[in-house]
Amino acid sequence: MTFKEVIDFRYITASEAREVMEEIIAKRKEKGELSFEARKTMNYLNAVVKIDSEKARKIVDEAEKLPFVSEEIAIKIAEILPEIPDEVRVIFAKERITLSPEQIQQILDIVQKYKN
Amino acid sequence: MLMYGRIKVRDTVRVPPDKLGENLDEIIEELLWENFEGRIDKEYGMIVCIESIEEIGEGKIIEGDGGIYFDVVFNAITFKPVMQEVVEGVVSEIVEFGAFVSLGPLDGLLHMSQITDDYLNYDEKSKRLIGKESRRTIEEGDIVRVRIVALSLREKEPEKSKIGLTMRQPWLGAMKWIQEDKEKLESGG
Amino acid sequence: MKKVFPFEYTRFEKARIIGARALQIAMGAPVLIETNSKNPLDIAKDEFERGVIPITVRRRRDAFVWLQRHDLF
Amino acid sequence: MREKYMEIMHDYPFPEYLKKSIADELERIQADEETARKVIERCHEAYLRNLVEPGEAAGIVAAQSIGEPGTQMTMRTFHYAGVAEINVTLGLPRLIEILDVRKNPSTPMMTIKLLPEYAKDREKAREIANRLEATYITDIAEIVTDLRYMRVIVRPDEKALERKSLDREKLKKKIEKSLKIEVEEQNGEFVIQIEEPSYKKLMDTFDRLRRLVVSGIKEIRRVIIRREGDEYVLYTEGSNFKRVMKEKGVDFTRTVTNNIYEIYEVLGIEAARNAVINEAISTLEEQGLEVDRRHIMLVADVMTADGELKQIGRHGIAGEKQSILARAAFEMTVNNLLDAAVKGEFDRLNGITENIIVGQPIKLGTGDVELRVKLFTGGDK
Repeated sequence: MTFKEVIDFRYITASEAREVMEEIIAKRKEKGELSFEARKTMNYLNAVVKIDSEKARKIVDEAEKLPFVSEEIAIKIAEILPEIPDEVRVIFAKERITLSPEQIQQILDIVQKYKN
Repeated sequence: MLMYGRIKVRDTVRVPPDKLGENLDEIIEELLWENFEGRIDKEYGMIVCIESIEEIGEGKIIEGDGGIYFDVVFNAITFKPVMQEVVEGVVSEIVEFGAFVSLGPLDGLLHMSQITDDYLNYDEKSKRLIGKESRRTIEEGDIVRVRIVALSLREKEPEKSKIGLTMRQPWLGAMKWIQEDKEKLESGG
Repeated sequence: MKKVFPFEYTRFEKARIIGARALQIAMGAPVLIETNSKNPLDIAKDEFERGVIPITVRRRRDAFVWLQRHDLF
Repeated sequence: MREKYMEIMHDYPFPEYLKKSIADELERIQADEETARKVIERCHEAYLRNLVEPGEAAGIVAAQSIGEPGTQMTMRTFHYAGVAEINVTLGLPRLIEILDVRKNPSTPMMTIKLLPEYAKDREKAREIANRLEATYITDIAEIVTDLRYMRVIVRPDEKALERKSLDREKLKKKIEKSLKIEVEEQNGEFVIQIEEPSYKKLMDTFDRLRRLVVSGIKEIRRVIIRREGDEYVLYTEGSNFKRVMKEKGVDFTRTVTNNIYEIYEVLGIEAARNAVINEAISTLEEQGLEVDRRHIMLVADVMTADGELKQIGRHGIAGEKQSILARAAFEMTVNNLLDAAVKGEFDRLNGITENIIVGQPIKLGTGDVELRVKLFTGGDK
């Protein structure tokens, strides 16, 4: 274990990560240089993130309410932003359960609601 | 299951005596950056960067060492790839045997055989991979949707960590290909 | 004199404080008093007499500490 | 005026004997309340300055303060300051006996004071002495085995009988009771007839007779009467605290023994603790060695801390240590380590010896100090 004690740990969406990273980098600009990993991650996030963090958080909260969606899957949905049923299936490929068309549609509707 | 996380941790930091003159908070922050950023933990993944310091405890001094040990509670952003996870990455480098894809702090390798069913050849000059029949191309900077198929996070030497990727699955691949397929689907449908 | 025993620093506490401070000075910590002595120990002693050393002691409890019986010997 | 002094000193942290001596002193100089307060306050300051600081290696200091004089002790064991005739083990062997809590020390001895009505009169003291002193058959009579008639003949000596104030009847009853055989009296001699003609039985009886205690307490081998001040005091070679205390005429409040284990059995742990202290102190002082009481008190406390009188060595205190390393370092290294290995013992490294062995700082003196840094911001001088 690299830490003495972990007090709290939560998964976050890439959008939220980007926002937090931006704050950190802003604060750190005068204080000192940024680590290589941090810079690389910032470039990546800027390239990959499609929506801002509130929308992402809304998608996650709403998706999470669905019984068959765990917090982690909800976050994945908020990042991949599936538009067609197959994309949803790709996300759930690893999970044990297979979704019914209606369930998939529910997810697509949530994404549609906040996407644009 | 996911890539990014936020962690709140308590650990100790040793402030060397020669740094005692400067402002304590600043020194401790710098030490945190040095000690923790880039490190990998088996359970929580890699620490990308320190977000903020919540608490600095009393400084302790132990026998035989002039340094002062502070208990510090701080927040940090973490990155943790997970097997079979679907993620979107940025092609950072095209090479003869495939492509390197940035997933954030670390890069994954997309081997030639894992890109498309089509036969690919490597265009040295323009640093591109071109599909023989499909004429589809991949170049540096493209965004791709991949699945993690191999993972070895090494706590001791973070740089030696390896991530294996694949795109040869339905609806994985470069975003631009996926877009084309979706349009075909709509028009065809 | 403080009413609770022990009052000022015990000689062990003094030794540790001055010792730790001297080690710090030897390892490059900034000196807190005007002096032209070059010997870390003397500087530390001087700092202690002037009461500027930022190191104090944390006692388990001010009163006498009753150890567990098997810690006795 | 004394109550006033005691009242002032009520909430001062002085031990009782200190309060008494201060009060005496104040009384002697007839101090009024105001000066008394000042004196007491000054005593308080002196008292606090002399308290042992936390972290002091009191145990080690005590051990050395007792050990070192031990090397200076000569082995003179022949005479006891009080009574010339009784020789008592002194010096190092005695000190070791005390700390090893030997159930039967080499020279047990008692100092018996008598009740007022007996203490003044030599004759009464004599009488008690006889009642205490163990007298064997051989002391007062001659025993002969007669092989021809398979008999044992006991010829009491009149003068001895009278000296021990014993009468023939009591002697006869005593022999019968202990041998459970009929005894006839023939012209002043006792005859014990053995029925079956076995020499072994004859010799057996002879031996038992010889060991038979006719009067007095078995352990009390010899009693010496001495006049001290205005009263007679009995000194005994050998000790049986329980029975002697019950004897008529003995003032049990002032009777002592040097057998500490007996004191523990009869008077309990606190008495035993004081016995250890007094015996150790006197042993040292006899050799002209002066050791501060507190060192001995610490050792006595450790020996009696949990209600039992435990010896210092490996069957007692040293053996009870939590730490296996410390026990192994003390004695029987290999056995200790083997046992620990078999049992899979853990060593929490709480004590001193083990931390020295593993080379870690020890929780004593400067090792017991926890330093903290007061946060100072920026490099302001």
